[in-house]
Amino acid sequence: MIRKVLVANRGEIAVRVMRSCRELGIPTVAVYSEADRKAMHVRYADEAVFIGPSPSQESYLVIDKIIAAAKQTGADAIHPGYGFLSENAGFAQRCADEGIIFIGPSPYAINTMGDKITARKTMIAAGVPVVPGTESAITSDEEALAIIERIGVPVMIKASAGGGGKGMRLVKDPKDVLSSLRAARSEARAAFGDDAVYIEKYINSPHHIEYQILGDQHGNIVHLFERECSVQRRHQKVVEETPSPLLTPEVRAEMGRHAVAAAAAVNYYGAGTIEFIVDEQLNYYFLEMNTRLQVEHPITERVVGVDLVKQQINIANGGKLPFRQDDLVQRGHAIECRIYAEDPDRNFMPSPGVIRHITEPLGLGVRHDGYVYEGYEIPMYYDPMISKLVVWGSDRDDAIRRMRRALYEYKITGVKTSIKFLERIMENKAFAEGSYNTHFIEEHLEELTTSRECDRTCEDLAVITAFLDHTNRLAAASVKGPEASPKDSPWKSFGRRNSINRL
Amino acid sequence: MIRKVLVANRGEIAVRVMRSCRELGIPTVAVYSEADRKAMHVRYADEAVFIGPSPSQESYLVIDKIIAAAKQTGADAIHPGYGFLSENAGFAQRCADEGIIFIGPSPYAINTMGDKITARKTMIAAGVPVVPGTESAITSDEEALAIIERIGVPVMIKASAGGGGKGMRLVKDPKDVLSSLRAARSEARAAFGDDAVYIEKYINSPHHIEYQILGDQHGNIVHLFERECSVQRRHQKVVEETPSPLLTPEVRAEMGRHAVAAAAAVNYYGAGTIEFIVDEQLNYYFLEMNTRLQVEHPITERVVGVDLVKQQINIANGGKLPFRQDDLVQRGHAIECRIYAEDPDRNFMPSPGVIRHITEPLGLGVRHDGYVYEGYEIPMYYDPMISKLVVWGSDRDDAIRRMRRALYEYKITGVKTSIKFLERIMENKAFAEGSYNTHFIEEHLEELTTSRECDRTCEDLAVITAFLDHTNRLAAASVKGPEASPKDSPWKSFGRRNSINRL
Amino acid sequence: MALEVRIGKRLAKVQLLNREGDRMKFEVDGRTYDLDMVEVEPGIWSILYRGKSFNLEIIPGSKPKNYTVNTLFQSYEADIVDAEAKYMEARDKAAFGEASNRILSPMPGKVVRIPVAIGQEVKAGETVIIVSAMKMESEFKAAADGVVREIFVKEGDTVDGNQVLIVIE
Amino acid sequence: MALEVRIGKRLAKVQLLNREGDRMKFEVDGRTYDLDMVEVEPGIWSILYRGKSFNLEIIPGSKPKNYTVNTLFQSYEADIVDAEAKYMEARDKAAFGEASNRILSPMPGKVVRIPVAIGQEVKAGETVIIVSAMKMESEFKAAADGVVREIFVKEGDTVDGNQVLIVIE
Repeated sequence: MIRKVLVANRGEIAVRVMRSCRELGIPTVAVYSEADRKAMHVRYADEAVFIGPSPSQESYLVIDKIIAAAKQTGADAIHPGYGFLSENAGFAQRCADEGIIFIGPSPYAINTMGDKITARKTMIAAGVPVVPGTESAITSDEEALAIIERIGVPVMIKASAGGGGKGMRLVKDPKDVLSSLRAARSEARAAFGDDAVYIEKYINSPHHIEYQILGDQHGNIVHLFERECSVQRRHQKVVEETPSPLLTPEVRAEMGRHAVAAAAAVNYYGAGTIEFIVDEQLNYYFLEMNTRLQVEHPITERVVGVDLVKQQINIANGGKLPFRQDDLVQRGHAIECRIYAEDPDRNFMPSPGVIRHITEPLGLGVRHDGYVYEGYEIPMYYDPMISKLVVWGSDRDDAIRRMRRALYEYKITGVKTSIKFLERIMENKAFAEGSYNTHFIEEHLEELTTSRECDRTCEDLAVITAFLDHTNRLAAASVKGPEASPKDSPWKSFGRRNSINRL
Repeated sequence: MIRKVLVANRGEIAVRVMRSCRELGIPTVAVYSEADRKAMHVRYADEAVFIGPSPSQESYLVIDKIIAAAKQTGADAIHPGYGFLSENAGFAQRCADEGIIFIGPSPYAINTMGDKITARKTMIAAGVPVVPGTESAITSDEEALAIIERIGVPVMIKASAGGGGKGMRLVKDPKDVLSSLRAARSEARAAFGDDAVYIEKYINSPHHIEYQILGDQHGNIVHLFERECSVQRRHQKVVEETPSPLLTPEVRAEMGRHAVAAAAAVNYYGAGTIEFIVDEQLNYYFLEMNTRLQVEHPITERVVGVDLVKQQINIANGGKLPFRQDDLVQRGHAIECRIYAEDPDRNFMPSPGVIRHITEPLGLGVRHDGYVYEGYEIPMYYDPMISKLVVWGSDRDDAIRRMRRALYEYKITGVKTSIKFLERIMENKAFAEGSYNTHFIEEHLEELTTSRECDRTCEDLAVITAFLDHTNRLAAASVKGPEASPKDSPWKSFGRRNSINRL
Repeated sequence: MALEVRIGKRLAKVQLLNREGDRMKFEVDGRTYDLDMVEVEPGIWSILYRGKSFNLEIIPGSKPKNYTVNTLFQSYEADIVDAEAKYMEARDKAAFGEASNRILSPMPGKVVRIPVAIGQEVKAGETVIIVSAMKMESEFKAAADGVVREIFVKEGDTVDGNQVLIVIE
Repeated sequence: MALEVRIGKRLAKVQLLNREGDRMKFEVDGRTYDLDMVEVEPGIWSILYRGKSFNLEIIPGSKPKNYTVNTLFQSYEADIVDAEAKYMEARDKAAFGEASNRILSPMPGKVVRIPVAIGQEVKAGETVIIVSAMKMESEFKAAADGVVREIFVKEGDTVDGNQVLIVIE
C-alpha cells in the first residue's frame, strides 16, 4: 500500500493531486525549482525538496533529481501529473527499477501509445477506426506523393513523435506537398530529435472528442464517457464540456466500446484518454491516446461522480475498480474554462506577473482548481494556465448560464487573463446552440475579441474613478509630504491600519 | 413572469439568491442598512436601495421600507431569504395586496405552520405523527400540572409563537413545573409579544431530521429527502448532512410520505422544510414546519441535483415542478459546516471585526457559500455566520475526509472562527461512526474544544516567527526613521511596491 | 541578537545565529533550527525545516509586540519581552492595577446593561456589564471581590474590542 | 478642481462639484453625476448611481498617472493629463523619439534572439527581437523603416515588462 506520494509536478495539478492524497490520509512530497519556492504546491505539501534551477529542463524534467527526492523522503510512489515526465516511458521504467510505484500506466503502454505510428498499427489490429493514411513513417518524397495521390488532399503531415501542434503541416494543394513535408521533418527533428513523419487524411470541420478510460491491473477497463474539446486555439484546448452536444446515445455507446478496446489493446491500467476526431456525419477515428490524467478531467469527475486521482491511486495499489461499466452514468452537464495568464486583446500574449487581487467564484455548482494567491508572482518559465473553472448544471443551458455567472464573479488583477474572452465564448450564439467544431475560435475570432458596447455612463464612471484616485493621492501627499505618499495609497491600507500603532 | 427580484435580506443568503437570479437572467435589487453599504450583496446586485439604520428592527424588518424599495425600483417579486421577514405572514399578505409576487408560500400556510398549536392540530388531522402533549395553549398552572401528570416527565415547555430556542424550558422533575412554566411564558412574552406556551413529551437523545419539500401552485408536492441536523449547540445547527446515517430505506420513504402529507395539509407551495424529532428506535414525530428556504439547503441541492432557489422562482411564476417524486434520487453524500465568527476557546463568544486575510477551500466536491472578503468588516448587528462550507463525497466516509481537507485549506484571519472546532467534530470518533444525537456537542465538549497536541517544534517555530517579524520591523524602523515604519510593515507590501513609483 | 518571547506560560529565549537570504539558523532555549523561511503572503510564512513544510500565520495583536501565531492545529499568543515591554507592563500595572481587576470588552459590541455603579462593592463572579454583539448577549463578571472604581462606558454605547470598560479595586 | 483624463482616444474634462462624505457630485464633459462612491476593497470601488450598483476596479499602471480601469465588460486605459504629464511626455519624446520607434517588452520574459545589430537598417514589419515567456515565443517587429540606434539587452537576458529593448530611428 502506498504510504507517501511524491508529486513530480507544479501548479494547479500538483495541488489537485495533493488534495486527493490528503483526503486519503497519504502524506505528500512536493518538488520545487528556484522559481517555485513560494508556489502553492510547496506550501500545501507535507514535505518539500528543492530540485534545481527554474527552467524545467534543469529541474522538473530531470529524472535523477526526482528519483533522488523520492529516495530522500522515503516516498514509495510518484504521481507525475500531466506534462513534464507524465508520458515518459523511461521515467516510468526507472521508477519500477528503483522500487517506486509510478502512479500511471506501464512503460509498455506509454511507449506503444507514445509513438503515433505504432499506436496506429495497434488500433487497426484492435478494430478501432483510424484516419485513412500511412501505417509507417514516410522515408521518401515519392512515397509521400504516392500516398497523397491515393487518399487525396487535404492531408495532414504529422511528426511521429509529436504533440502540441509541433511538426504539423496541413496540405490543401498537391503542389505544396514537398515543401510542407520538408518543413514538418525539420520541425520534428528540432523539437523531438526524430524526423519521422506520417500522413493522414485531413478531416474538414472536425470535432475533437475524447473518452476517459480507467483500467485496473486485473484486466478490468471501463470508460467514463466523452469530453467535447473542440473549442481550441492553436491546438490548445480552451473550453471543454461533457456530454458532447454532438453525439447521439448510439454513437456515444459505440465510441465507448471502441475506446475500451483501444485501451485493452495495450493492456492498459491507470487513467488514460482516447482522443477521437469526429466529422459532421459522426464518423469517428482514433487520433491518439494520452497515457495520463488530462487537464480537463474534472468535468468527467463532476458528471460521473468519480474522483479520478483516487482511482489512480487505488489502481497503483493493485486495487480493483469499484464499479463496472453499467454502474456509470452521466448526470447533468459540466463545462470547464481554462483561465490563462494572457492578453486576448494583444494576440493572446502571455502575461506573467504578480497577482494583485483575486476574487474567486463560489456557490452552487462551481468548482475551482487553481494554485495562485494574492501576492504570488506567476513565473515566466512555465505554463500560463492560472486555474480551471468547472461548473455543473442540470442541463447544458443551465451549465452555460452558471459558467457566465461564475466568470462574472471571477476577478483577477495584476496579470491579464482570458476571463473576458471566455465570457464572450459563453455568450456566443453558435456555442449556445452546440453547433461548433475545432474551427470555432478562428471563425468567430473578431466577435470573441470585441468588447461589449457600454453606454457613455461606464466610460464616464471610469474617468471619475481615475480622477478620484488621483486627487486622493494628491491630497494625501500634500498633507504628509511627498515621501509619505506611498503609505497613503489606498492599496491594502487596511492591513497597514492594523499595524500602524506597532513599534 | 418575474422580471426583477428584490432580495429582502443580507449576507450569504442574499448573494446565494442573487446568483441563481443572475443565472436565470433576472436582474436583482439589494436593500441595505447603514452598516451594510460595503456588504457583498450590495456589490453583487444590479441595483441597491438604502433602507435605514443598522439595527434590523429599523431596516430589514420594516415592511413599509421593503415594499417602498420594490415599488421604487420596479421589482415585481421579493425573495425573503431566511430569517428577517421570511416567515412573516403579514409581509407575504402585504406583497399580495401590493401586487408584488412573494417568492414563498401563501400567507395561510405561513400562519397555520407559524403557530405551533394550530400546526400540531393540523398535523394530527392529516395523520402525521406528533409528539405526545397539549393540543392547545396552556392557560393555567393546574392544566399544565394535569398534562404533565398524564404524559410524565421529562417534558418540554415551548412558546407557541417561538423558534430559535427562545421561551423553551425542559422539566425533568415535577417540582420544577411551575417555575419553568412562568419563566417560559415571561421569555415568550418578551421575545414574541405572546405568552402562549404548550407542553410536549421530551424525547431523550433525540435526532433532529428534517425533510425538504417543494410544492407548486398546481397541487404537486414532492420531498427531496432528509437532512440530519443533530449536531447542534444551544439549539443552533452547526453541522448538517444528507443522507442521515440513522435512517433505514423503509423509514426514509415513510417519513417522506408523511412530510408530503404535512405540506399537503396546508396546500403548501414553494420550498419548505418539515422538521421531525426522531428517537433511537426510529420513532419520529412532527416538530414544526419552516415555511422558507433553510440555511442548510445546499446539501440537498448537491445530493439531489436541484437548484432550490430556481425552483422557488419557477413556482412563484406559476410554473409546474419539472420532476415527480420518482425522478428524485439521493446520490452520494453531502455535509455542511457553518463557519461562525465566534471564539470556541472562549465559550463561543461572538467575534465581529475586519477580515484581514482569507484563503478559501477549492477543488473537487467543495462548495463554498459566503459573502465576506478581505478588508470587509463583519458588523456586530447581525448573525455571526460567515459562510457555509458544503462538500460532496461518493459516500459518507469520503465526504468526511473531504470536509477535513477543505477545513484544513480554509484560513481566515482578523476574526476568530469556528473552523478548528469544526475540524475536531470531523475527527471525532462518534461522528465518524454516525452515532450521534442532539446531545453530541454537549457530551463531547471538552474533546471538541481541546487543541491537538503538537510537539515542541510547532511552538518553537511560532517563537521564531514572532521573533523574526519583530526584528524585521526593528530593522526597517532603524533605516527609515520611526515614522516610516508602518509602510515597511510586511503586511500587503506588494500592493505598496506597485504604487511606490507613483505621484 | 537574543530576545525573550512569552508563549503561553513559557518564556522562551530565542537567538538568530546566522542568516543567508532565506536560510536562517536559530537557537530556541538551547535547541538549534536550520530553516528556510519565506514570507509568501503578508503575515504568512512558509517554513521548510528538515524537509517538512510548515505554514505559519502571524497576526499583530491589539497591543504592541503582541502576536497571535497560528500553526496547523494550534493558535498561540506570543509577546516580545524586551526592556520597553517590561517598562510598559509595570506602567500599566501602576495606572490600572492588576489586569485581573479590569473588565475589557473582548469584542466590538453594544453595552446592553451595567447593573453596578461607581463605589459599589461587588463579589467575584458577579455580573458587572452585559455586552451584545451578533444577536448574542455576553455577561462579564468580576474576577475577584472589590469596589467599582471606574466605569468608562454607559448603556447603549458602542465599544471596540479590547477597550477597558470597568475598573474594580 | 478640474482635470483632463485621456480615456482611449477621448480627452475628458472632469470636475468634482461637491462632496459630502461618500456622496459626490461630478461633472464630466458637461454631464452631471450624483454618486455614492465607496472603496470597498483596495482599488475596488462600489458606485451607486441612480440606484444602479456598479463595481469598478482601478489599477495603477506602469507609468505615473496611468491607470487601468475595469468595469463589468470593459477595460479602459486612463491617463491623468496635468501640466506635469504634458511636460514628461514632451521630455520622453525628446529623449527617445516617437514611442513608435521604441521596442518595449510588453511582459517579463527572456530574450531568445536578436536578429539585428546596431547600425543595421530595418524595414517596417521586420522582426528585431524574440522574447520568450510561459513556453511561448513572441516576435517584435519594427513599426517603420529605420536604423537600429540602440540595443539595451542581449540574448539570454531576463527583461521586465515595459522595458525599452531597442530604439530605431
